[in-house]
Amino acid sequence: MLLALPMVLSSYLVTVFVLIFFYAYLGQAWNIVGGYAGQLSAGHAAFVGVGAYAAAVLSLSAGLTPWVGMFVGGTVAAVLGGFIGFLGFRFGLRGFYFVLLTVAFAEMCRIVANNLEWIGGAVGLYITFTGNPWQFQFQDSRAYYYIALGLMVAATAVAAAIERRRFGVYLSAIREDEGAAEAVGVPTFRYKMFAMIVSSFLTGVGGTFYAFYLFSLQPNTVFGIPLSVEIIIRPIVGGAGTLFGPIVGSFILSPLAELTRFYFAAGGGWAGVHLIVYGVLLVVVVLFFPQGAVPWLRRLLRTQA
Amino acid sequence: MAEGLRAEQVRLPAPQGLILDPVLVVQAVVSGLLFGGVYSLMAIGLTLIFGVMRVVNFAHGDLMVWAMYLAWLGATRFGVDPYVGFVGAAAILFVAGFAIQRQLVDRIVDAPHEMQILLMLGVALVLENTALVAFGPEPQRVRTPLTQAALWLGPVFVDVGRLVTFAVAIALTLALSLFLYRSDIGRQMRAVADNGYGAQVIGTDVRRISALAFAVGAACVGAAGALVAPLLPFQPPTGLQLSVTSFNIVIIGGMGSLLGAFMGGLLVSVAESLGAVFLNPSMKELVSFALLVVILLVRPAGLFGRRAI
Amino acid sequence: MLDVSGLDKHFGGLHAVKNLSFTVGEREIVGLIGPNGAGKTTVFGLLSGFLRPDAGQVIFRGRSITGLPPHRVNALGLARTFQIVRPFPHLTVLRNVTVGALGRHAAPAAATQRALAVLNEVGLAAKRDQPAASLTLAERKRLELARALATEPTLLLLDEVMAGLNATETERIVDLVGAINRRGVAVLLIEHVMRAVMSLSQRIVVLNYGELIAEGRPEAVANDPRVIEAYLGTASA
Amino acid sequence: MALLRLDDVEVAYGDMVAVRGVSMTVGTGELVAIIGSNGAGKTTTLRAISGLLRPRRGRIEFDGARIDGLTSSDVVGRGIAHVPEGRQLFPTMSVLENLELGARTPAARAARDGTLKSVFDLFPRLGERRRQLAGSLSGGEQQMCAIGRALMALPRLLMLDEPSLGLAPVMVGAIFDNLARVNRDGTTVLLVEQNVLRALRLCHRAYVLENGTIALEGPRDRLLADEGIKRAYLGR
Repeated sequence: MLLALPMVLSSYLVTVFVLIFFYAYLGQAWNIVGGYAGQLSAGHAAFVGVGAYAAAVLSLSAGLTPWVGMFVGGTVAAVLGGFIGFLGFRFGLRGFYFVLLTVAFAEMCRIVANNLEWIGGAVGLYITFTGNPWQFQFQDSRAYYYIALGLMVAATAVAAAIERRRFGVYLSAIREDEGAAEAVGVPTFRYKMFAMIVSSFLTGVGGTFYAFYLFSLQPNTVFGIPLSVEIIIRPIVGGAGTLFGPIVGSFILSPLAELTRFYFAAGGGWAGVHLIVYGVLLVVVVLFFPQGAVPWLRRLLRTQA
Repeated sequence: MAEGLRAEQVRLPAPQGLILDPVLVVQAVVSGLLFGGVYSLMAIGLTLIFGVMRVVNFAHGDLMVWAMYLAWLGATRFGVDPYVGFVGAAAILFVAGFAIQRQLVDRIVDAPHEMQILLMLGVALVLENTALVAFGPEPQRVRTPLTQAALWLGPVFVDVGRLVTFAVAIALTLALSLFLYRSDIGRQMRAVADNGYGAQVIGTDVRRISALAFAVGAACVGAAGALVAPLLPFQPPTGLQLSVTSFNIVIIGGMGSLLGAFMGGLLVSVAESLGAVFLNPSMKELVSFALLVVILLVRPAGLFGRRAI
Repeated sequence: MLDVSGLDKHFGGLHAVKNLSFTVGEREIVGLIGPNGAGKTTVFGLLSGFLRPDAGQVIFRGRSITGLPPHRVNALGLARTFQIVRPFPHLTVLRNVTVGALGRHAAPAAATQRALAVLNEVGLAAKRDQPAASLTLAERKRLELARALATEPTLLLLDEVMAGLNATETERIVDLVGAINRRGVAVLLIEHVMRAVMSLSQRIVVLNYGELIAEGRPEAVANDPRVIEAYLGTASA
Repeated sequence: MALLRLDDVEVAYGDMVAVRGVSMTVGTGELVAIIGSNGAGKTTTLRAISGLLRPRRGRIEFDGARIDGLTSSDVVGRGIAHVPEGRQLFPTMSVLENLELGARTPAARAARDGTLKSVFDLFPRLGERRRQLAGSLSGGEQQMCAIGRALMALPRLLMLDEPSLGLAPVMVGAIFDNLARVNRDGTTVLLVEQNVLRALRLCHRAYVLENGTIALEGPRDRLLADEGIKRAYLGR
C-alpha cells in the first residue's frame, strides 16, 4: 500500500511522508543503542552531520557518487560512534554523564565544522541541483519517497534481525540491569560497543539523504541539539526498545510537526509551536506512558480482544 | 545561535597569530572573570537543584532566557533598570521553580535517570518555544547606561556593566551561602542534599524542602539571567546553549558542589575568554567542551570532589 | 575447585575482608555465615569479579580468576546470585533465563530450549511468559537461581536465597539447592536462615569483621564459643 | 500505661512481608529491647513506628493516640526520635550543625541551647569536636552524634537501631552506659540490637523477633536464662 501511495498523493503530502519515513529511519537507528541497549545518546546529530559532510564533500570535491559516499559517511560516523562509545563505556559513564558526553561531542563537531573553511565554515555547503540520479538527485520528488521508505524498511529489518539474535537479547539485558547481565555472562562492554557502532553507522548513512534531499548543509542545524532531539523523541514517544516504536512515533509526530508548521508558521513568528507540542508530549509520555505508545497500544488491544 | 555570546564576550581586535601578549592575556582573564560571576550564579542554581533532588534541570538555561526576557520587558515597558529588575525576575522564577517541582519533578524523583532527563527536556522545549512564540527569533538586548561606561586600569580595559554584574552576582552568591549555612531552611536543604534519608528520619519535610530548593535554584538562574541581559544579546535558542554551559560547569566543578559550581563558573568563563582570544571567538566553547571531556574521563567527580552541596 | 588465599579488601577506612583463605571442594556445599556486616557479600563480589581485591588470589579449577571481569568469571563456570534479587524486570521469565543460557548456546532456539529445561527444574515453567516484575518474591528468588543455573556453572554462589521467604518457600529452595548439588554443582551459600544452612552444608565458614573465625562441620561450628560470641555478643568488656 | 503500643502490625515491602502481626508495648520510663537475627523484621518495626513505612495492617498508638499513617515529621513532632541503622548523619556538615538540625519541633528549637549543653555533657567528645565534619568522626563518635541528634528533638521515646554495629567493644560499652543514663534521666528507650547478651543485660524487657513474628518475650532475667535464644540464633 505504501508503495502505491505516491501515485495518489499531492506533492506536499509526499513530502510529509518523506519526513515520516526519514525520521522513522533515524529513530530506528538511534533505537538500537538508545532503546534496545538503553544508552541514552543525546548527540546523534553528530553522526548525521559527519555522514552528511563526508558524502557531500566527497561528491563536491572528488566527484564521488553519493551512492558510495553514503557508506563512506556511515563508516566515518561509525568510527566516531565507536570512539565516543569507547570513552563512555570504558570509563563507566552512565545516565546524565553519558548524555552529556554525547552532547559534548556533537557540539564539538558543530563548532569545528563552523570553523573549517574548506568544508564551508559557518555558511555551510550548497549542492547545485542537476537532477542526476547518479548524483542522488531526482526530478521527481517521489524518488525520495521510495528511498526514504527503503531506508526505514532496511533499518527496521536490521533492528528485527538484532532482536531475534543473541545480540538483541543481550542488549535488552544490558538495558534492564547491566550488573546482573555481567553476572550471567554478558560481555556488556563489547555489546554496548557493537550497538553504538551499528547505530552510528546507520545514522551516518542517513546523513547522505539529509544532505542531498535538502541540497544544503549548515553546521548549526545538522550538528545541532535540536536535530538530536528530533531523532530521539520519535522512538521515545512510540516506545523505545520496541521494533515499531520509532515508526509509530514518527507517524504521530512528523505529521503533527508539519501541520503545526503549516498552520502556524504561515502566520509568522509561530515557528516554535511544533516544538511546544513535542515538549508537552514528552512530559505526558514520561508521566503517563513511560514505555511509549507501542506497549500501551498492545495492552489496549489485548484487553479489547 | 550563540552569535551574541561570541561577539560580546571580549571586545578586542583580533590577535595577529598566537603571540602571547601579556596585556592581552590579562585582559582576557579579567574580562572572563568578570563575566564568570554570572556563570557561577547560574551553575550554583543548577547544582543546588541537583544536590537536593538528584534531578538534572535540563530547562535551566531556558529559565535563564525567560529571566532575560522578563528583564527586557521590565526595561522596555516599565523602564526598570535590569540592575534593579533582577529582583523581580528572581522572584517570578522562584514561583515558577516551586511550581515545576511540585507539579512535575515531584512525581518522578524516584524514576530512572533517563526519565527525569526526558521530562526536563520536555519542559525545556516548552519554555524555549513559548519564548520564541512570544518574543520572536530576533536577538534582544537590554540597554542600560552602565554598559556604555568603561574604565581603564593601566592598559587593561574594564567594562563597567560587567563589573556591576560581577559585583551583584558575587553579592548574591554570598547571600546564598549565608542562607544555606546560617538559616534553618538552608541548613535543611544541605541536610537533604547530604543524606535525604537521614533528613527524613529526623523529621524534615523533604518534599517541602525540595520544592523550596528548586525555587531557590530557579531564582538564582533568574537573577543571573536578568543581570547578564545587558551584556549578552539573547534569543530563545540561547537557553539551550546556556543549559549546556551550566552542565559543563557543574561537571567540571563537581556535581552538587557549591564551591565547585562557583569556581567552575569562573574557570569556564576565563577559559572561554582565553579561547576566544587565542583560538578564534567562535571556537571558545570548544575549550570548555574539551575541558569537560577530560574531566568526565579523568575525574568524573569533578575538580571539587563529591561533596553533597 | 575454588581456592581462596590471602584475600584482602578495603573500602576507604573500612577493612571489609582481612587475609581470608578457604576452599570449596568438588560437589561440596559450603555455608558462609557471620553476623551483619561481617563481609560475606563483599567476599562474593571479590570471587565473582565485581570487586577487585587489594591483595590475595582466587584460583578456580586450577586457574587464577583474580581481577577478571564478571562475564569472564561466569564463562569459566562460576555463577552468582544477588542478595537483593536483580531480575530483568520488563523481560519475560523465559527471556530472563535465556540471557543466561546464551553464553553456552549462541543460537537463540537452543538457548531457549535450555532455559525451558531450567525453568521446569525450578518450577517456574508455568510463568514463562510473564514479565519478571510480576512475580512474587519467592518466585523472583527462584528466577534468580534459574538464571544463574542456565549459565551451566560448576560452582554456584548463592547470596541469601532464602531471606524473606516463609517456612514452606524456604523448604522448597532447600530441596532445590540439594537437587542441584546432587547433579554435581558445587555450592557456596551465604545464609541467615540457620536451620537451612546447617542442614544443607557439609562445611561452614564463619566470618566476623571480615576475618575467618571458624571453619568446620556444622555441629562443631555451632558449638564453637567464638561463633556463639560473634552471634550473641559479649556481655562483658 | 503503655507509652507505645503496637497491635497486630503487618508491614510489607511490595509483596515481601517483613513483619507479620507484631504486637508489643513499651511502658513510660522503660528500656525495651528487640532482638533477633538478620532479616527478622527489627528494623522494619522501627521504621513503621517512625512513619518511614506505612503498615499494611494493624495499629500503632503513641501516648494514647493513633500514629500509624502519619508522616515521619509528624511522628517526630509527637515526641519519637529515631537513631537509624548506619547512623545516617550529614557527613559534610559539622557536628554542631548535625545536632542543631535534630531540634525540629518548635519546643525543641526553643530549648535548643540547653539541650545542646546536656548532650555535650553526656558525650564530651562531641563538644570537643563540634566544629569537625560529621563524616570525619570515628564510628563510635558518629554513633554518639546520631544519638545526640535524636536527643535534640527532646523525645519522649528514643528508638535506636543497632547502635553497636561495627563498633569496637570498648566503644559499645561506653554507648550502652550512656543509654542507661538517658533512660534513668526519664527517656523511654526502644532498642534494636544484634549484640544479644549486651542488650539483654541493659534492658528491662525484651522481644525476640523471628521471621517477622514475636517468638519470645519477657523480662530480662527470664530471657537471659532461656535456651531458646541460642536456638533462635544458631538454629539448633
